[in-house]
Amino acid sequence: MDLYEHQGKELFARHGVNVSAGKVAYTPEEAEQAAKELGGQVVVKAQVLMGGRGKAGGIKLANDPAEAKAKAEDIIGLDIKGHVVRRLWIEDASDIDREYYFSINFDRTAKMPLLMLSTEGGMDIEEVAEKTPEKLATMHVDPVWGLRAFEARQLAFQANIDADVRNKVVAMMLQLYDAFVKEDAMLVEVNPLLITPDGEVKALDSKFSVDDNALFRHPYIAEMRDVQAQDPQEQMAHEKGVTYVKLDGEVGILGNGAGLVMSTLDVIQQAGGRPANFLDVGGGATAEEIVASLEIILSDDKVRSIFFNIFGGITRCTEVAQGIITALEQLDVQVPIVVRLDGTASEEGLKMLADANLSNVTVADTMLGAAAEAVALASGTTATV
Amino acid sequence: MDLYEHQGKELFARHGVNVSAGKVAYTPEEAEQAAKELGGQVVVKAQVLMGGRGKAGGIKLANDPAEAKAKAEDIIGLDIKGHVVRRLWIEDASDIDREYYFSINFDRTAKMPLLMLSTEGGMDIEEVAEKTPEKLATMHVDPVWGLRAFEARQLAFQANIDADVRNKVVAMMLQLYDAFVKEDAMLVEVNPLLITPDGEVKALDSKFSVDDNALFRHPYIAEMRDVQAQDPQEQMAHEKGVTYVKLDGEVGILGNGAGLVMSTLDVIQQAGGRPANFLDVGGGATAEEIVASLEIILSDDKVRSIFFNIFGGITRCTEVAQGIITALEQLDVQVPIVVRLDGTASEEGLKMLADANLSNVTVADTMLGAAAEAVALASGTTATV
Amino acid sequence: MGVLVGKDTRLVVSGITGREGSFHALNNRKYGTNVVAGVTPGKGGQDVEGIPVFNTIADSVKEAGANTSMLFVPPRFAVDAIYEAADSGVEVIICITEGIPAHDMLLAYHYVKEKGVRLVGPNCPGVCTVGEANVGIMPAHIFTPGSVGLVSRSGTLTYQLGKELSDMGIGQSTILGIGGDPIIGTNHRDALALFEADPATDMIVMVGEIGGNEEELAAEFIKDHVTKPVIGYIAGLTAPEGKAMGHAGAIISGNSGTAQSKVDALTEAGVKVGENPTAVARLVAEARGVAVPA
Amino acid sequence: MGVLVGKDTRLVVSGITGREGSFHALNNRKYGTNVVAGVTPGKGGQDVEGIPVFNTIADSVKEAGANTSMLFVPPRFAVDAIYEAADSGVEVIICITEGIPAHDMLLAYHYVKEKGVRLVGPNCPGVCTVGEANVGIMPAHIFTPGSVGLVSRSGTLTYQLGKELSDMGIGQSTILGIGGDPIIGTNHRDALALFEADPATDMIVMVGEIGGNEEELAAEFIKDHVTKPVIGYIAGLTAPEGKAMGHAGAIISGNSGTAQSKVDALTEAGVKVGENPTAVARLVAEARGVAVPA
Repeated sequence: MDLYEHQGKELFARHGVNVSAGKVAYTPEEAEQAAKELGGQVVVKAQVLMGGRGKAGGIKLANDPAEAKAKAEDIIGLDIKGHVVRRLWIEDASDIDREYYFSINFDRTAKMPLLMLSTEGGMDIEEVAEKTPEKLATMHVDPVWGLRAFEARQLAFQANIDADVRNKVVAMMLQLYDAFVKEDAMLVEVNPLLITPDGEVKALDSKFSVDDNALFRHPYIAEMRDVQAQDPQEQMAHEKGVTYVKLDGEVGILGNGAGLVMSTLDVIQQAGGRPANFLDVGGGATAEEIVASLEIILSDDKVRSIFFNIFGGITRCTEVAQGIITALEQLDVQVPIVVRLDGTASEEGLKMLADANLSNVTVADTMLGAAAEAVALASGTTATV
Repeated sequence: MDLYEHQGKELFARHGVNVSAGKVAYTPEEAEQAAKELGGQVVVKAQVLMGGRGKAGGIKLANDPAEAKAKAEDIIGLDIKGHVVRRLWIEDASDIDREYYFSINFDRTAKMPLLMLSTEGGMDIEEVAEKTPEKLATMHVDPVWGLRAFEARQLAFQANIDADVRNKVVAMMLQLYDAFVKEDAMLVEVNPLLITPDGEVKALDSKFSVDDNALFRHPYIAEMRDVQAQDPQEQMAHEKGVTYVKLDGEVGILGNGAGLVMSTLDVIQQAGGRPANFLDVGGGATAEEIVASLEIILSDDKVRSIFFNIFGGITRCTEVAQGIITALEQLDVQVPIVVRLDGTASEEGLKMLADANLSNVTVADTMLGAAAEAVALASGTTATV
Repeated sequence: MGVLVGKDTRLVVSGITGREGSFHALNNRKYGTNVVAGVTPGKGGQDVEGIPVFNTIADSVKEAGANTSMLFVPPRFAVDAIYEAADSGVEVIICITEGIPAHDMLLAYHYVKEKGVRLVGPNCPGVCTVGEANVGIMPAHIFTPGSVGLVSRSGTLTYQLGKELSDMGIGQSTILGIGGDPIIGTNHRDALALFEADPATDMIVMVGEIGGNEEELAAEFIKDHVTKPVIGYIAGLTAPEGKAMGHAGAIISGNSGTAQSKVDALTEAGVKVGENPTAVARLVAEARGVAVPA
Repeated sequence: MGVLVGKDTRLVVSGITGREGSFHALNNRKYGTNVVAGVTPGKGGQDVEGIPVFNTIADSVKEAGANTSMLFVPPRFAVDAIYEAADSGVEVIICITEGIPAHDMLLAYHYVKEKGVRLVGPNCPGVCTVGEANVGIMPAHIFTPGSVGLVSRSGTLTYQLGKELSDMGIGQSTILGIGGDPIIGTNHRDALALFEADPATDMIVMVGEIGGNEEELAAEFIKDHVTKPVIGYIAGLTAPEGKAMGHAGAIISGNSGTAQSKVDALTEAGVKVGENPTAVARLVAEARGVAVPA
């Protein structure tokens, strides 16, 4: 789960990291009021889960509340890489002397957190890594022992952090590591890590991503989820406990298991079609989940055919068949459905479907055959396989 | 630093351990008021840092506030193994079904925390260990990984903890381990660990000892120190940063380094004398600390002679000599002082003493010689060495 | 023979008195797996259709001689069960549980490694040495005994590949589902090393997917350490950038983790890569000189 | 020769720009110790009377070839310095700092052990191989070169013993102050093993004190592993029960940790135990056939 800048900063502050005071605003009036309460110059910042806000006009300086309101009017509703701005963060403006970069990644390959520190902050770090790799200091941390002060110090020396703020930067790295571990983060990034003219060290931005599997022990973070910003179908899927990703084709896809569903997308494309979505019902799906999943797919009116690709392991094909039968009873399904059932209880499941004699359901023997059929149905032709 | 039962329980509660509600009282009136506020039956418990309160009459049940007042009158002022009761803990009375035992020791030899669990609680655990060792389950914990639930569970099975409360006991062990680590404890003991008739699990007593070296990060615990209960001289020594233990002889002893001072006690005894105290000025003592230490020793009016045994390493003998000279100027010192200086700057130090020409200071060449002299002076004779 | 599980496996199932645990334990036993014990704290002394239940994994090792542990434990308790298994004396731990927090697994991974125990998973379908032992949730009846080793991150995709091979008349030695979580105990390289060393395996099918760089590292490993022929498959050739495809790891960000970079790395290492499961089975058949249906 | 420090020692001093650190670093150098570097973060590039200062211990290893680290660092930072030293590549760490929290040391102890580095201390006076190298705060001029190894928990008591031996005309190989804290890197048994293996040592004086059971374990160790003669001393024969005598460990509780139990254990192991430092020196002299003054 990715957090907005202001949410990440709230977590930062809990771990002692220095951030600017600020307030959330959803309307220009709230932005004005926030600026009034904060006093002085403020920065009006679009809250979106995408980088590149600045270039897109999502960050503006305002000298007084009236100006803050005006800037908020400009920013609310902006489309930043497909994300519409609904929420703002109004914070005290900071004087900028230097901009550093710091991040902690959950490095799956090394199986250790990876720290990156650079004096070249405020810009795209991948560019720094490519053009001036000597300016990006990196270090793996043994997770059993955690980040120790001497390591943070070594990293600071390696990155040539200026002597006047070295100890403060070291302290902030230790605080951020603490946040990374205690909040079950998969990524913590501060860019820029600001140095003010009078030597204050501050996290001026925040990128904070939390492990979904760990949200049960962070109810406070779980509640930060911005359901409004989600695609309504993705939101519905989330509620039903299935994984749904909207794509832009016309063949709706439902399968069990992420790998199999990805493979299904591939064969649809190889058969000349375009997948409308990725939908993984996961392991051990019940008939109810199948019904709900079908409903989600059908809510996308670009869908012209649906491909059910199920290989039963922990999932029983009889549950899937029952789900299809129930869905067709309950829902007004106009699009044709191609079903391919294999594995656990597949014979019984196929028999159930045959017995139900459903007019718009075609059963296929193989995954490739089913894909060809689904693509053909989506384009209004018949498969030639 | 050893904590009173109620202080230990306060720390327990911070880590989720179930304890009875209660209040501190210093007078019978406060005990009465506490009983009133708690309501129902209460237990009036002497707060001393010694075991065996129960047998000494330091724990009494009271059915109502008036009775609580009466019991408090009985208990306040009791002498429990040399400790006079000044403080009470009034707590809700508990129904007792079973009594278990649990402790965590900081095992220096194994360099691992040592857990001990037994169904034979409420009695002296050393007796259990001796007579029915099979009823005392023990387990070392790898401090790097901490106590994990499966280990606590294994210990509970090993100790034959009753099935009805096993999970609760396991949970409490994990909470107590958390307290042990987070509060820098050297010992945490719960005896009895109470099981009530309705299956509630509760720490009915607490023994909690915290590492003095770690108190800087637990200011809250540091403030729990009961300065009133300390020997006034030990208290003064604590304030001056030296280690002082009162003994009951007549030769005052001052040295640098615990081992050397212990050895000095031994040679005094071997010379036929009795040490009046243990006083270690530690490493790098200054003249001021020497003066303060001498003052502490002199405040014990049983002292008949004083033995300064200094082997300079990080401590400079010139500082010690200066301290002695200053002290004799500032204080009215009646008792004779035997000085033995060796090591760093000893020649200069000895010269300073000789130049000062102090009437009641004798300089000795060796530790044994000095001991004989000090013992002789204490008994009013002259050493024959 | 085969890898990790087989005739010598003496399985203990943690969570055996749960619905899932008992179902799969009995299923595994039906396949031929020697299920010697189950574990549920507090239920020691009971049995599940003749399988004795112990309070701790350590007890099952001591009293029933278990050497392999399968974990069917809810995610909040699964990491503790991994620690318990690692400490108990079993040699192989197969963790089926899905949804374990990544930071918990990170620590458990290092613990298991320190103890020198083999962990497969978590969030994996298990391991099946065909005809000998099935440990996990795989519908093993779709597999056929043979000499092709199969390793995959994904459960159902593994079955699909196994089925395609069987349909083509090609048998498998061991089917190894390594799981799709950020931190897994056994990765592609480990699996390749196991198959390389296994006399019962003469060819390897490696199934990967978008995200991370494990497949690229596996390609490097194949170049240096694998002499047996490897056929590859990468799922997610058509996945869009920036969208997590179910598995937490299955996300393409920037240029890293694309299917194409994985296919290229494998190809460069001499691995033939099929564009879908059927194509993979055909490549295997061709490499073995088995007649391929038109 | 001697143990732990000597002619091959290349010392780096952490905290060298502090008052104590610089005083003792220079003192050690004056004795003949090869002090190759100091460390103070942020002061890299400076020097202390010709001793180059580095930002990290690792830098001093890389650039000045340091192999032994002495730590003069305040207690709140000392554990971090132990971790740093253990990671830096030095072989021996001698930690002088007093007052380190026991739980911190507990973890650091296991870390250092895992890394295979030798730690002496904390809260110790250091190590002096007489005539070769002095690392720490001991007034080494009181020692005389020779072949008696001396190990002690306590600083000044160590000096006392060294002085008594020197006064008796008996020289020492290495004086090893192991420190009196609850958790120390090198204990009596470790020291005995070092002296047993050291060709320059032919006799060992072991100084213990009340509290704990290290001396009892050392007695067992002597029985099984030490062939060289050992003379013992235990301070605190007259200490009362239940009172901590300065060192956190120097406390008698119940029957455990009494001086008598230690003396008995040592005697039982064939160790002659003196009743005070002078008596110990006499026992050494007798054992070596050196004339003892009346």
